[in-house]
Amino acid sequence: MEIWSAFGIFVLVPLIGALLSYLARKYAVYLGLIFALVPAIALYPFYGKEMSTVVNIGVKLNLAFDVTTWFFMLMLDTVALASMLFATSYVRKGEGGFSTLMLLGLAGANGVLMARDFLTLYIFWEMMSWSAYILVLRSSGEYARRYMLFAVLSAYLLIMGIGIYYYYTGSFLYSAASGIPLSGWAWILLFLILGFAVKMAVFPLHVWAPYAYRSEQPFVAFLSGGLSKLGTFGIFMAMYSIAGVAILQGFGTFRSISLFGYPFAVLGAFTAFIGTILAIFQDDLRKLLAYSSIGQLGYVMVGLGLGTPLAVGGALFHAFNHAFFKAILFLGAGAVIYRTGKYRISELGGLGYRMPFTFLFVLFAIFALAGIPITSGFISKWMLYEAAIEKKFVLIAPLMLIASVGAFLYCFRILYGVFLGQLDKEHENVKEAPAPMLAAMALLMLPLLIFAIFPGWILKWINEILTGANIGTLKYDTYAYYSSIGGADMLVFWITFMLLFMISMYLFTRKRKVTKVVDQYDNYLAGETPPYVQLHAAHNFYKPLRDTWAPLLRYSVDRAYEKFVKFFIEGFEEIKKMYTENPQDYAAYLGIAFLIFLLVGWWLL
Amino acid sequence: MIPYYYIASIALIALGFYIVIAKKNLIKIIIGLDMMDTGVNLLLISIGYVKGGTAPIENGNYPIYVDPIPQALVLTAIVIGVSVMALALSIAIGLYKNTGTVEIDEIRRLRE
Amino acid sequence: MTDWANILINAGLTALYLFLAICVGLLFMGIARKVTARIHNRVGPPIYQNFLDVGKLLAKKSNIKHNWIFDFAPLFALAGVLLALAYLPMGGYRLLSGDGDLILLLYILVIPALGFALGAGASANPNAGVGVMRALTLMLSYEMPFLLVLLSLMIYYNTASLTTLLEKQMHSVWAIDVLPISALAADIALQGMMMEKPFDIPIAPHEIASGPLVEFGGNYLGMLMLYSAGSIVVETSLFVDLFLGGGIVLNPAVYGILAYVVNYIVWFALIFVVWMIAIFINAVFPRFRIEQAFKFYWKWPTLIAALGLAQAYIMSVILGVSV
Amino acid sequence: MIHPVLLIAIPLFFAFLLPLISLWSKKSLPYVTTAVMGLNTIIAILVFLEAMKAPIFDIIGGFQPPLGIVLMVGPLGGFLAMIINTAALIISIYSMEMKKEPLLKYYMLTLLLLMGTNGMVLTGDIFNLFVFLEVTSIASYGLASYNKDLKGFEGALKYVILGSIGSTFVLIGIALIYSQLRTLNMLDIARRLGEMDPYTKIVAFASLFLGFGVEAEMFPLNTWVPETYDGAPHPVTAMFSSMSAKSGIFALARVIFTIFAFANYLWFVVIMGLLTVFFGEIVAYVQKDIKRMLAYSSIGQMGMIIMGLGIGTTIAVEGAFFQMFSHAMGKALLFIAAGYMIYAAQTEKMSEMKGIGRNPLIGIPLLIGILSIMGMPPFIGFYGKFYILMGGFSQGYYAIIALFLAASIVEIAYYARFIKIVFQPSTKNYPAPRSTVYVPLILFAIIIVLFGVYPQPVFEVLKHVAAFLAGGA
Repeated sequence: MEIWSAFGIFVLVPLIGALLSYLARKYAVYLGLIFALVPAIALYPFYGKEMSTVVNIGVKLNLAFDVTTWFFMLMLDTVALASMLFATSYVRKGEGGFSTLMLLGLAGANGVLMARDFLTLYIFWEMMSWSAYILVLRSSGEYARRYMLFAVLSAYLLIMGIGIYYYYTGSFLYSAASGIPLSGWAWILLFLILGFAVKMAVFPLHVWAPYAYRSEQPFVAFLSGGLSKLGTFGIFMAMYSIAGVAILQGFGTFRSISLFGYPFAVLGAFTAFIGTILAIFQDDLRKLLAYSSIGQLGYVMVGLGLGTPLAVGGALFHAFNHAFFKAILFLGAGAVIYRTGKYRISELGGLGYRMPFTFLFVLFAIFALAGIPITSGFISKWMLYEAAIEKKFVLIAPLMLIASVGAFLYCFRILYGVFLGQLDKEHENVKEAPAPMLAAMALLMLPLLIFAIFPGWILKWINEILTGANIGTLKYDTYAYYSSIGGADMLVFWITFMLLFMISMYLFTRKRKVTKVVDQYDNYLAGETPPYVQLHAAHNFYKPLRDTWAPLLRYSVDRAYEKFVKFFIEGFEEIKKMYTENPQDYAAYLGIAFLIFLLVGWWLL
Repeated sequence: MIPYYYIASIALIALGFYIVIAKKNLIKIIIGLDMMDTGVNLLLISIGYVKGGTAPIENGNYPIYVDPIPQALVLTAIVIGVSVMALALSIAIGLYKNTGTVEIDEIRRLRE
Repeated sequence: MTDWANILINAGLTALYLFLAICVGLLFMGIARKVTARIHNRVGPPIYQNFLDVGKLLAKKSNIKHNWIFDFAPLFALAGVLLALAYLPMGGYRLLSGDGDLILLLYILVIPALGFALGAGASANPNAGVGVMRALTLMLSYEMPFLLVLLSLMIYYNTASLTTLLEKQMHSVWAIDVLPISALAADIALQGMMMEKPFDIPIAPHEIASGPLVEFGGNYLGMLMLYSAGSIVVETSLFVDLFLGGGIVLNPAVYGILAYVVNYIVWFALIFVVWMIAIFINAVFPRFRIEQAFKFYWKWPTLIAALGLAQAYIMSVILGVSV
Repeated sequence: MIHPVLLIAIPLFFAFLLPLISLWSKKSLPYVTTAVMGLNTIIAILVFLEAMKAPIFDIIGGFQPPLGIVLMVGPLGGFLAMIINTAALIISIYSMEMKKEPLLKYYMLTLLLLMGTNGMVLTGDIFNLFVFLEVTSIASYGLASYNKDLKGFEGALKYVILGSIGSTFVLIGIALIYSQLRTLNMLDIARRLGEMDPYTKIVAFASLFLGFGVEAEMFPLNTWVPETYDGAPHPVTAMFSSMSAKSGIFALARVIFTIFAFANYLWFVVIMGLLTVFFGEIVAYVQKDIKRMLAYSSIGQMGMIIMGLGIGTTIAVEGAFFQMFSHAMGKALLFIAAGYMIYAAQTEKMSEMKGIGRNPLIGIPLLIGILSIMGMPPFIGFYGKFYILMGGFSQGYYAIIALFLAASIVEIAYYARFIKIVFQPSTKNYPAPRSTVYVPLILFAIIIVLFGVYPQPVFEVLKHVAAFLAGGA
């Protein structure tokens, strides 16, 4: 009966909410908030519970709830809640579509997390996909189309994997996996992982993300922060729950890393690198964040591919962090867009003085993104690095490390271009974002801060997941975490940091008695005092770097896809000529078809 | 061994089919369709044929009679064929009214 | 009870070491000015000049203030660099480095830079923005070889902990003897890390008016001078710790307090040598442009570092050398 | 006991009663037709419920089978009859939009079309099947050219030529079977198929396969589809795709499974299905007119059903039948919506239809229909597709499924392009849809969502697929 309450709360409640918020359009955003709040809060009593059931709607939905489900729900539902909270001031009042589709997406996502057979997984997966599709459609049809094509590609890759699984087992149940030969497993896992990797926007399947992430920001926060984690979940389930470590190791090992996982780890590292480099050169705030998202999920892929306890733990932790900080960043971008209507970094600037709280939240998220140790973002990155280094992978580790340096570059581009630097005259009267938006961001900031001080808490959950999947255990205590080659203690770090910060503060404030706060235009400008000039140096910020990279940037996966599509469309035009619109030709086809039928029949006789 | 009466009907069908795909005149095409129909009817009627049989009227005098069912079938088929032809011709008339020609190629050219 | 005493003693020693480090840094800055001047055939200021400068600047009240974000710069910069120093063994004394490894240190190093960049950005001076852009690009440039170097060390010594690294070097030979190629790459990367010529692009005084520093004066500048003094010690000491055994010549376990004193002196000598190399290069080279710097770093030093990495990889993984 | 023959007799009777009614009141024609279809739907539901318990064999004219003509209604036949009648009922609401004279003939022909399709689904006699095929065809020829414009006539001409060649082949097949077995009853034929000369059997099978393939829109016999669909009046197009195509495919299924149980020929059916999907979807992609695009897409969907039949495992054929249901509902919805769009935008060009779906009365059913056709859960289009694919996998048709999925992506691409145009913001003002447009749309949408969320009843029916495959009714 308990599972029914879980199914009810996490799947049915959002579904009912979706219906209600469509019917009661006037209160849609608030209804959406309430119905997103229920699962997000109800989640806490469910910690550590394990249960399962079968729901029969004509097809049997096998559902279960365990700590993995719980862990992923924690990020998804919280991010969804924050997005809905943000949306209460972002979305136009009286518009039903947004809440309805968000809740549908949430229900789908929770369903994916609870599914324990492939049919259920696929049903909820697609439900989530198309509701996201329509949400993208609300802002742009073309972007939605790109999103949809890749969502469907992902679904069809999954179908291939599911189908081969079905061929061997005759069942859709995860638990029915036995007696599949290794070659079968290779295909199943390849298709499943690629299918899930599309959602995680792993190179070269990432090209949908920069487009889809340009739609409404609260939704994008959910898409990037929440829904992309379903890819992580899927890969984790496919590799470590359905197949299991033994089968992965059966493919042969390379320094005790499965040979099957290793290519994916390399792909992930490469994604991290590419995503970061491309993010550096973006001027569109949303696109920058999109590429950053691609890069960050590349790290997660590395961890999932490597498959040591430290790596998988790091991947899960990083996915968790990414859910929160990327949601804050997208929401922050949303707040800026909401207040100014602009999204080009070079057109903004100086908003930190007008929107200080937004700035602080975004700053904190950026600390997490860049992996500054005062947030939990560092710890997950640390785990991934150490996982690669302790196994001495000289290709993966440098790619990841240099990508994280690149992350500083685009982080600063956001900070400087949007929040610092010169405030445009036009934005003199910009107000701070409305309270619900700030509350949403503050809510998302909490876990990043808490788990930076007490990493042991979250590592305990992750450890439970890892033990459950027979991957191994992590070494950690409440404040510290260790790998085989190193470790760090956050308590010592925090105390020292606080003390030293206070010392600096003392040194700094000792003599500051009277200071005049000057206008930002009161600057050192080589003796000239122009009345007003646009001096925000954010346009084409990394131009020298861009010039250096230009020969390489010419190659774009995006364009490669476009060429590929164009090639096919030309082919389609040729095929279309078969339909000549002449009935006599058609009659002739009929005759030929008859002959072929006869010949085949004769041959088969 | 294919019975020889099959050959005649197959020839008729093939001829009709040839007309349908080769002739450009709409009326001729419809005639071709009709020929195919006739060929099939011939096939049907001939499979019911029994050597030396008479009309299937059961009064005990003639023990050998042809199979009555194909005849019934052919009657139906003829009726259907006629109505299809009528519709086809009316469509041809419609096309002629719209384009002023019954040549397939010209109809196509007019549309473009 | 002894726990608390231990912690207090450690804290006191740490504070002492940090204070000394800042002093060393200021001294080095003075020496650098003097040496550069001598190379340029000038007289130059006395070597204690920077102490006077800092004292004066910190005593000044700053007249203007931009906004609250502007204050981030000195606070984060100084706190961050002190934090980094605290995680770095100096002269064999491990401070806090047992509680965090190289990767943590690597990220702590970013804190002051980020704070500095934030403050610079908040000044709304375009020169500052350009300066930070250059600094970050330069960072991306030199990190490439430097990370490969770190990786080669971590792979060869099979540890990410600085303390372990020092111990292993103490018991065998210094890393520079085993991995000379990596050491070379690291030294080239160091030049960029310290933003000495030919890589002083971010602060190029003649082009962009000292770049990020342009709006800072008085109290602010004083804090930032302390920061740069600290960062000189961090950077040179990092090299010494990584490749020159941290200056440990006597095992503290055997020689006790004497070892600490001797080691500290050796460490001082070594970082002085590293600093002098940087200063000599600085004195004779013109300035690169930023894209040249990027291309340079991603070409030759990266290649050298990759060779070093290959050497470490072959030795550690294929030949199975374990230290 | 309700006689399935009523499903045929009632439309036939009313079709010829309509002229009399029109003498009395011309305005009442649409309502009478709708009422007849409603009556038929109720009867179809009753017949279906009856057939679920045990297959019904309704003997006509007093002769006992195998000699007499028999109606053979299994659960699947009843199910399909129910789908066809329901679709006809809902489409007949949309038919009230028709204003072009002669309306009397229009309604007569629709009733005849219903009668023909019902007959094709229900009959257990192979010659009877031919007769109903011809009734359907003749009604279709008339309806296709109903607009009396060049497009209509051209489409009808192609349909006539291909359709009559096809039915000629059906007749050849029947003749050949009869020549050897002297019986026309399907079950009887199936039982005694072993007595047939193998060469004759092949020729007969090929002929029947070809003949019904024309109606079932199988490649390369489907060339008439786009133009006929394009030229026909909008409600008629909806009827074609949801009624005649369904009866055609069911006849094909009867030929494949009930009459000839050729296990070794099935892979060829799969390939034909795949080719149908491929060409349908690819050519649909390059279409610029909405109805043509939908017509080609319809070909693609039918190809999927043919594939499902060809795969031939229980699960795949279940999928195929589910897909017949979902295609009948989804495509009818889309064609009705397309009809409204053409009317509102006054052009068939999709590029001129910007923002037309922003009216929720059109947009939401349209979206539901398209998502269902794309195969997204929880709409009915999903189960059919998924089951067909899984059936294919269980037989090891990996490469074929992969190609099929590639073609499906093309389908998604053009539907997404269509959605993009239809929902993009635009300043154009379109006339609001009348209730005769949105009521059928919403009814179809409700069916699509309802059975998508709770497909249990459909799966209950599809349990009988195994018996059907074994050669039952």
